[in-house]
Amino acid sequence: MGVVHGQEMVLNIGPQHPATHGVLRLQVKTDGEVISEITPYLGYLHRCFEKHCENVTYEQVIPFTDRCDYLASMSMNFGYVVAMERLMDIKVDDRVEFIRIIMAELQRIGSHLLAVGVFGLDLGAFTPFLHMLRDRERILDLFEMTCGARLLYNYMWVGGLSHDLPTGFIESTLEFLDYFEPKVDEFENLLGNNKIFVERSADIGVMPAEVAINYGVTGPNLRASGVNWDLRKDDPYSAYSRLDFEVPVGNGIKGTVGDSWDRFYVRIQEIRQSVKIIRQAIDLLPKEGDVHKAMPKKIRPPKGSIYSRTESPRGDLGYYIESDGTSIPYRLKMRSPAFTALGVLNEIASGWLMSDVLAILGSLDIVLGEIDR
Amino acid sequence: MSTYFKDIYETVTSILGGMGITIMHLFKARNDNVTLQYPEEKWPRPERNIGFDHGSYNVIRSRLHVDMDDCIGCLKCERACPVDCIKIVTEKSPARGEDLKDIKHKGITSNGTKKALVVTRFDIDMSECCYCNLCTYPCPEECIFMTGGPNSKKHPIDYEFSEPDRSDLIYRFAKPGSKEGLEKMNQAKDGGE
Amino acid sequence: MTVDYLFEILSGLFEGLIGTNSLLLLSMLIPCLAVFGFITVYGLVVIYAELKVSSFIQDKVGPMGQGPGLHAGKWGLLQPIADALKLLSKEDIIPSSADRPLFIFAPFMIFIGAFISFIAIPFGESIIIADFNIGIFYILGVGSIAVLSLILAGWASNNKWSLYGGMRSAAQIVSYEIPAGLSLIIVIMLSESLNMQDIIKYQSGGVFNWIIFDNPFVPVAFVIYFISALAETNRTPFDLPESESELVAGFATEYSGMRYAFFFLSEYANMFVVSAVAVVGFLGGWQSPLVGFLDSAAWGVFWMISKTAALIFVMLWLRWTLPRLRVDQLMSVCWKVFLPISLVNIFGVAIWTVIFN
Amino acid sequence: MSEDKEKLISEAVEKALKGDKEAINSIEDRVTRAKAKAALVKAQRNQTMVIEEPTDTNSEETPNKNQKLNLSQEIAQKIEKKFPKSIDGEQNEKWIQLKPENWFEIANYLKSDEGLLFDSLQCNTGVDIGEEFLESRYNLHSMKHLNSIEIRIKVSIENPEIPSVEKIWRVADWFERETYDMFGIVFSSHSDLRRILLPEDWEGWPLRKDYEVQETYHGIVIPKVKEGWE
Repeated sequence: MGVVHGQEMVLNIGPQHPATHGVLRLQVKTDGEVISEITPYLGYLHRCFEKHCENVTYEQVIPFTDRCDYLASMSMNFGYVVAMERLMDIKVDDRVEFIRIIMAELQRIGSHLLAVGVFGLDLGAFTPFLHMLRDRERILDLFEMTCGARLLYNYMWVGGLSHDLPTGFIESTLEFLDYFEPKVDEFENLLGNNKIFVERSADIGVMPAEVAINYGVTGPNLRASGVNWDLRKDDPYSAYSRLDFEVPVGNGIKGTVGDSWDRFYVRIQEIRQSVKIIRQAIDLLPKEGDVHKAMPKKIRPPKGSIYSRTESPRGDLGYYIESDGTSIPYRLKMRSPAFTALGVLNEIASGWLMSDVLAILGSLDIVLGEIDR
Repeated sequence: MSTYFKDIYETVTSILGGMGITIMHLFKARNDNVTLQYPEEKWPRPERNIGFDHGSYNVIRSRLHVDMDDCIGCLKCERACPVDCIKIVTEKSPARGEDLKDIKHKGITSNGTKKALVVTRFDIDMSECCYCNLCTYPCPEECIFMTGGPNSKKHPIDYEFSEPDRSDLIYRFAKPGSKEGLEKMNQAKDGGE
Repeated sequence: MTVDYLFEILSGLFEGLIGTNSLLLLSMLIPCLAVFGFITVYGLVVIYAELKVSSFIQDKVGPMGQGPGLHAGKWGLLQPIADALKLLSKEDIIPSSADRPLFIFAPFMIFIGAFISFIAIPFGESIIIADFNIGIFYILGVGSIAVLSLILAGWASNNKWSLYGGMRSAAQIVSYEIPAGLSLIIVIMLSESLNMQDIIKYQSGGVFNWIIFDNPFVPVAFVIYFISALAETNRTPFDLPESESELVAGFATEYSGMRYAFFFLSEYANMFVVSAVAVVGFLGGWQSPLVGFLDSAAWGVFWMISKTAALIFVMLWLRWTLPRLRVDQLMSVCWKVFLPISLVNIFGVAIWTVIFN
Repeated sequence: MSEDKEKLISEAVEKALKGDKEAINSIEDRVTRAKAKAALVKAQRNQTMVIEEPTDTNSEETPNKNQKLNLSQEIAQKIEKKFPKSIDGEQNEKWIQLKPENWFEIANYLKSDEGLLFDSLQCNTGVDIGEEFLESRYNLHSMKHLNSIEIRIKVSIENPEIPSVEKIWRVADWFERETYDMFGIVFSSHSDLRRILLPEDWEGWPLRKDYEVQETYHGIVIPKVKEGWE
């Protein structure tokens, strides 16, 4: 069959576009509806995170980490405090560890709900998105109850937490989990198994494992490509080594391994695993304990550097901290997972139709706040 | 050919399944709805049971408030602020630990600390505040706090604050006229000597 | 017919005062105004319905309030009026690089397409503005004006997104006219007429005489017609021309205020037209489902509108359930699924009629 | 402070550490008492740290770390063998310091050698280490062997040029662009070395320690002091 080639057109998707999840500009070359080349332009949300960090003390960095990935602020805090504790050799209580894990996993559920919902929204399904926001709202309620803030928490501090759990938190969390578990099945029936959704996402934007590793893609996107790689298992931090959970990987049920549907599916499965982790963490949570006990009076890490990775909902979140022995970081670099995930877009999405490119972009689950920092 | 009919079958069943779910939500709308009718209903929501005990729910981060009577001008909050939205200017008190009636200055805090300084300027730019709560922890007198925080009995939760002008969001907590008043007092003192 | 009827009344009233031509014009204008009023009121109602249906499906309450003013009235009943007022009072922006005359003309043209379809829709035995003998054919014909105006809007905006939207809608609407037409051919075959009233009269005698229950092939034809109608009116899952997450707003990207309102209104008006055709063709038109039950001229209007409303509700319901198809999938559904099934249907109905009648 | 007071404090602290808190509380002078309390806290912390240290080595992280330390030196030796004189300065336990000249070949070797297989570049960052030197640091990770190493390449601030490894790890494409953006380190033979986060016409390299913000940008004065504040 002959292919008709028209004139090439350059089209700017963004910076103001409903499907770019923030302020991202994709300059695409199109041939009709087929997109032949994608050049992302970043930086519209650049807020000089790293430069700021060189001017504030180590405690004051934490509110800034919140604002990088505003959909998973707890995980951002978590990564930073783990890095600082590794650098300063601080050992924190079990209670603190498990509270942190509960918070991080709740945040993972919240973040994945939004990721999956927005993916559906990019494909035109509005209702699942709002159902997922509804449940995410309850997670935010739990966070608000704990630390008073709904989105930007500044909750985890080096060596401890800003607040202990309030009374009734455990009951509320368990109540939420009981309510939430059947809802996951409903999401899967309403969105994931819908034939139109499957047609739109299966076999689209296939990312083979080698490509994913070469491009530094991590987290659910890498696992969807069939690579069993989860820092919670492979380089355990905090108390994750004491918890029992599985790492879901993409297996190409509806199409090829590593397609957009697998990326959706891995996230849904991870939500289920997170529920499991939270239940275990609640069981293991010591009843008593001072969450401020291990907090150093003044944070002055020894001279040296550390690269520490944690598993944020979007993948390997790395902090490179160079300390010169003062209370102000000499250099602090955040290796953001969404940054590398966006880098792979041209490789996996060029050659597809316009609708597919935006679907693939949605399935990668990028947050521009974290990419641009 | 069989995949052709299988596809059609799957499409029809999955669409009908999805429609079933949405129509169930439509019929259960009255019980399931999660909307907060904002101006009438406010957080904490009065009627619907959200599973929390509102009594223990007292850490909402709202706007910052300072009890000037307790402030000793130690500048710890100013140093803790990551975005530099607090600005404090202090001057030495003519009489340590004593009330200065002219400028409504209280000499002793509610914790019993004697104040050596008069705070002549205590500005917080709420339009820059990032609500990180870092300023409230170092305070030795617990006089700066988010409303709805630990002192929520004194100050109600208040998260709806808007101003027509941005400069109105700079809250000035220092007692008005305290700078001039202090100058006058010092002058009078100098003159007296 | 309504026009003749009105003409007789008017000539009785104003005989000798006004010329015959003017009277004829007047008697044509009155039904047009009535249709315009109907479309406007119906538009407000269906916008409200869409808001509420979507909200309930999404576990929200939708527009609510205590009274006029700051609130949108009791149960938010004033919301669509507020929307309409907002659209009317908005600044009318015409991009400087747009093709000005075409840009202005496009929204009116799409509205004309929806508007003139209404005159062939029967609301009762005698309540029809123009009882053509080719009623169904006429509606299918003027329905295609929408394509023209969408392309016009897409081209005249001088915007790449609008162009994409216009081109998509052209391909989509033209393709889906074919399965829709083929499904209606079954109706015409059975009723042996193109006249709307004749088709309805063929179905008289209760719910089991409706064409949809005529033989096992017709329900399939009805479903195909209904889905094609969704595509023709650019409703989800076929809202590609204006898919907001891909093409911003498609052909309507550059439109604002009143002009945008016209696109909006004609989409809903078209929904009514295609649903009304489905009701006439398959569900017995203005006839009561039971013989002798609420069976008068006034109740005819009720039955017609409520049947149409039910179909419109299904359209809303589908919109808030399904994701959107891709362009090539849209085409393959049309040409590879609907077209062969429609053809098989026609054969099936023909053979069935020959054997059983 | 007089000597007898110091003696008093140290005696009281010793007693308190053994469990006799009254020894401190019985000190008459307020200042001395406070100092004694502070000393006690300090001493207690030292004590707990002494206790905690052995538990640290028992936790699962430390053996890993030891292994990594050895690994770093081992790999440095391998590199030295294969590419003589490419190691810069002395060998270090935590990282490998390389000279920029052979970096592309070494990177290729690190990725493709069966025994190493560092197939994932985790992080690349620049650091202004002062004294007119910049450093580019690479954190490598092997998905197969689950090893991690850090490589540092030092260049002078006048001529900051490092071979690009974009062709070896594709992820380096954007990482190197970011490092270029922030530090002005030129990655030679990079296919598309533009600024990535900042606008293309921005002046200066923001994360260098001697950076000063430009006065105006496109005619807009860049505010450095908050308006209406002071």
